[in-house]
Amino acid sequence: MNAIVQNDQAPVLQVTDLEIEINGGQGSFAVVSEMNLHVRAGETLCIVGESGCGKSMTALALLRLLPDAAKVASGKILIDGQDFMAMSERQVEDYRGEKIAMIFQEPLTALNPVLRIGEQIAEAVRQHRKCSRKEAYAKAVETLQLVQMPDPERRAGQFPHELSGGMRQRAMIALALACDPKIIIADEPTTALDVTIQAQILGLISTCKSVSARRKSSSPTTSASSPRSPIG
Amino acid sequence: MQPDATPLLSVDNLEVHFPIRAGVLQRQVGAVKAVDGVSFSLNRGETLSLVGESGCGKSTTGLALMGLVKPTGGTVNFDGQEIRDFNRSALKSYRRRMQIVFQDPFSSLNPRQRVKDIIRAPLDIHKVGTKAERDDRVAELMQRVGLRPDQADNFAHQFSGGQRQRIGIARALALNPDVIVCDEPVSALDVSVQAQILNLLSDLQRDLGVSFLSISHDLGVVEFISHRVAVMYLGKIVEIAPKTLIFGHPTHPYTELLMRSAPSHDPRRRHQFSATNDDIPSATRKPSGCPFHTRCPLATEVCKTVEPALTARPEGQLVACHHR
Amino acid sequence: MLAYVVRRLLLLIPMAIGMVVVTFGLLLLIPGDPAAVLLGQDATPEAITNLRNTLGLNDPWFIRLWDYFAALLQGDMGRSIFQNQPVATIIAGRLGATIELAVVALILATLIGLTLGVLAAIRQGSWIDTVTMLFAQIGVSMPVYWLGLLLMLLFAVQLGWLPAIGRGVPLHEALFAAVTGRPQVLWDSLTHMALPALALAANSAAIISRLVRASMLEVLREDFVRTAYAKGLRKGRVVVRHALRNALLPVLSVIGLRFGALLGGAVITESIFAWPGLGQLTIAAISQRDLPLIQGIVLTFAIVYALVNLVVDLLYAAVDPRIRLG
Amino acid sequence: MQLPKALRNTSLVLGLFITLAIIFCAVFAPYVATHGVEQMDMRNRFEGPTFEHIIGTDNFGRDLWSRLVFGARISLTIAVISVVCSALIGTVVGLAAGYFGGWVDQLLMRITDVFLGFPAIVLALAIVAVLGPGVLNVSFAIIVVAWTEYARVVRSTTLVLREQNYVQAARALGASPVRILFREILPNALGPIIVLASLGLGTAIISESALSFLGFGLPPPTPTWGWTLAYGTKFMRDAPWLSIISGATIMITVLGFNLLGDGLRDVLDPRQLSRGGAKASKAK
Repeated sequence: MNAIVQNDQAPVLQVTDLEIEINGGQGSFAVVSEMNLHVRAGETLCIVGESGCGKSMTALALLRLLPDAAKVASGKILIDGQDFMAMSERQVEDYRGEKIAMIFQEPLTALNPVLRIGEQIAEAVRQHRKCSRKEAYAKAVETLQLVQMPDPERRAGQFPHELSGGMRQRAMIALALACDPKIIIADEPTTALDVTIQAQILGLISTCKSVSARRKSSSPTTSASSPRSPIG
Repeated sequence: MQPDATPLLSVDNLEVHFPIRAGVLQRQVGAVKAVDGVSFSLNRGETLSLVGESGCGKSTTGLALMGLVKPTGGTVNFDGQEIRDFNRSALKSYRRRMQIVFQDPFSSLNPRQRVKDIIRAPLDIHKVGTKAERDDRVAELMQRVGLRPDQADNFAHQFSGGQRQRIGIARALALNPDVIVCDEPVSALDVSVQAQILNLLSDLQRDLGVSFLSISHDLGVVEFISHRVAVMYLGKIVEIAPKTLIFGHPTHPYTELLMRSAPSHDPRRRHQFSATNDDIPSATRKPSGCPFHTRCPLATEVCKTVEPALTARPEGQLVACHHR
Repeated sequence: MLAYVVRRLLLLIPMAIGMVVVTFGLLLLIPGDPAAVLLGQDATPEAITNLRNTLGLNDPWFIRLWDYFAALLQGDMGRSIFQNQPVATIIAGRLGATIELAVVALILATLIGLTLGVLAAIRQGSWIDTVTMLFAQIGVSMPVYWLGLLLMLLFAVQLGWLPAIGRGVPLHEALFAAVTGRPQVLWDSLTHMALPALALAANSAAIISRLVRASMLEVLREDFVRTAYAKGLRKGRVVVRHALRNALLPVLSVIGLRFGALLGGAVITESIFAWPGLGQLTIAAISQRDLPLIQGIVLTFAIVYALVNLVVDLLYAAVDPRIRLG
Repeated sequence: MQLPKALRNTSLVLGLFITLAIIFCAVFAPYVATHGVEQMDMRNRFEGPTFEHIIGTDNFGRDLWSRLVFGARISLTIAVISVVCSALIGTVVGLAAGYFGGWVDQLLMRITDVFLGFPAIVLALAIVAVLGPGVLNVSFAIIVVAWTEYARVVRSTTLVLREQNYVQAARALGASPVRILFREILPNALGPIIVLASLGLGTAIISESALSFLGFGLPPPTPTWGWTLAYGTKFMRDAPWLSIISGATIMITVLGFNLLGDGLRDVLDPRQLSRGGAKASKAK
């Protein structure tokens, strides 16, 4: 399937010789080393491996959101040709959500329990677009519609715990899509879901891909039944 | 090995309802029908898998059979003996012959106990043999499940997930039970380790003739270990059939959805059949009629009002559907 | 929601009955003849007989308990042995001052505790964190009476900035005076309030700051905070809007519990700073072994505390959408 | 392997150091003290720190250091008695309420609420007032209030532990409630109990000295810390060190137990409980 996409343009994401270290009790050790990858517009790349192999660490490093104990020891991350590792914290904040967004594994814990779904999405829109509160909220509802959230107006006004697992993951995807990012990282987007819902979410991710063009996804392998990825 | 045909365990119309209370006086205003009239039987040396998505009541069924959750209705017949009242004394002998292996190998072993004490506990509780005999039995069991006897003094946290699950299996085997309930025994493990544990389980079945009631949402695991499969949806069994039929010719629309949703490496097999509505009803607000009608592509008026009964089909499966 | 409030209020009834039984049980604990013990060694036999009659000691205990309940239902807490006034009247005259002190201390403790806790959490491991937690650790270990004495010694005796003892005009009246053009009245009330409130608040401020820090640190590690950063939000916004709101939830319930501790602490603070509240009255009543008064005070404290906790639980439900009362 | 890790915990080491020092003073009081408790020295009244009286004397010329050392005995005795008793009562109540649930839980927790509803010091004062002073009476007054804390914590720990699969496994094996409570649950609930007990020693010392400060503790001439502090306030202008030093002694002792409790909390790591659960939910 990948052959269908013509990949003659420059990669939107390029990672060279990435090394991630974790600072444990007895010195530091590398969880990821000599990682090289590139993703062109419209392409999906899957990172596969068993738990603890460094998939999630790589994903977090791409957003410069590694936990305190971990750090990028060496290597380069280029987003749209810009050196992401060299940017100031301010620039990184401008890139997050706008150029590179992420779908997290556990939608229940990844969404703020005390804020309404619509507010959480609108907040991302307002961060990157000059627009009023109202416009941002309208954009949020629109994005929820895009991810086929049933009854998006009503759902936007609800809290995460009021939604089912599948709907939460749709909200999570809407959150990632809200600012039309160039790259989307999906860290095991369906492991927390039931099989019938998994199928729908994976279907949705491939649909959204054709709608908004470009993303990247890492995929689950921890369960025997699901070594599959949305290779659109 | 071929399972024996006389049922060892038969479950008839098992119900587990949890009350929902509200108001000033906390009166019961409804019930969560976690298990709502489940019937099946299990033969000697057979593996029956209960499959379904989270919240369908498969785990509750297992817990109810173990007496860990009190059933609100139904009967259980174990080797000719009827268990109606699930109180402690009635369960005592039954519990020697029926054991459970839990999903989570981390929380199923007491972190403050040594492995030998964990495996010995069933022998101590039922006062089997002398102290020396119990020690010998522990060593034998550890060997049986592939643990080294010199690990007996270690604590659970010193083991990997797979090894912990072996400890849990050894504990379940200690009293030579006839039936072991396996509640998602491998879902918390990495793929490569899953295979080892599944192989261990089938070796044990071959050598000891033990029956397994396996509870799983992972169709790969189910296909590997089952003789028969029961598909559950919202507290009810919608289809029971031999494994080959379930995987080859799923009859109930829900079974079909489940099979089609299962990840596959073949892109052509995907999304031929899909339910659009992911607002899955819960056991608290169960739909009228056929519980699956809100998501079923075949649903008609009759499905909304009349609940289909589990009836036999010519190929040998039992299905609860008006249209198939 | 309404059903929940009603149920909670109904649950107060058995609790209040339990509390009455416990306070009443105090009388039964007294070894020997309570009347003789209460009046002390140089009491005349007539006085003892009189007291036996007023306390109804000649009846069996369950009849006395019943009588006590029956009277309580009519708002009658009995008469003080030594002050020759109804207990309810005496308490009513003092309750306001204590609640005022406890509320001001609670506000003070919450403000200090929140600020320090949040600062320490977002600068975890820095010198601010170390210093704050050191202060908190000392604050938790400091006996309120000792801190009160030190404060008095420093600010009243040595520096002479603040009055050592007594109370100004009640705060609500002082506020009224201030808006009608007499700000010095409010100033006077506040200077009297400063030392006792600070002494009383210190312990709670320390506890709250430690809790806020722990709670913040935990929330800052949550997935949704990472999501907020992944959206591109600025750090300040993530801390205030996403982390703090969630971190405050467990803190809220502790603030309710602290109110009980503050009421208790007020007993000691009031006796040091001669604050004319319920605490001072408690000490007096206990020194005189004025049992009906003691019973009344203990019961009053308990009821105020129970009501405060009800309010806190309702607030909690209002702030956390996940909690549905019913 | 665990020891060096524990010893790297500053709170624990410092707390252990302070509490051991104070326990040492209390146990070997006759040897640590430089003077008799009641030994008066009328020529050296209100003396500041000197070679003879290292932290000074009171209005009768009694040596403050020696009085504080003997005071430690009383404070620690009362603290230990009250903490052991309240921990025992609270643990039994908490285990029963948490494990059996239903009406047992309702009843026990309503009773706990009743005792928790009284401000601690007020109830303690009232009890001492009617019972009269004495080591056991003061301990009793502290226990009446303190046991509720253990009951609540042990109950909520038990509620979590009860759902752990290893407890379910024991039930599936047909283990009796007694075996489950004492073999499976209690060993895992000990961490929080030990932490609470350590913090409770500090609280008990504060409560005891508060009672003494208010004049309801052990009667003079018993050299309790609280009484020495209260008595010192009379001589605030001439000999402020009396109050300041006895107050500091109380604070440092309480600080020691608090540091010890916090350190133990870090080392015993109550989150150990949830670690398995967190892993399971992730893996699902």
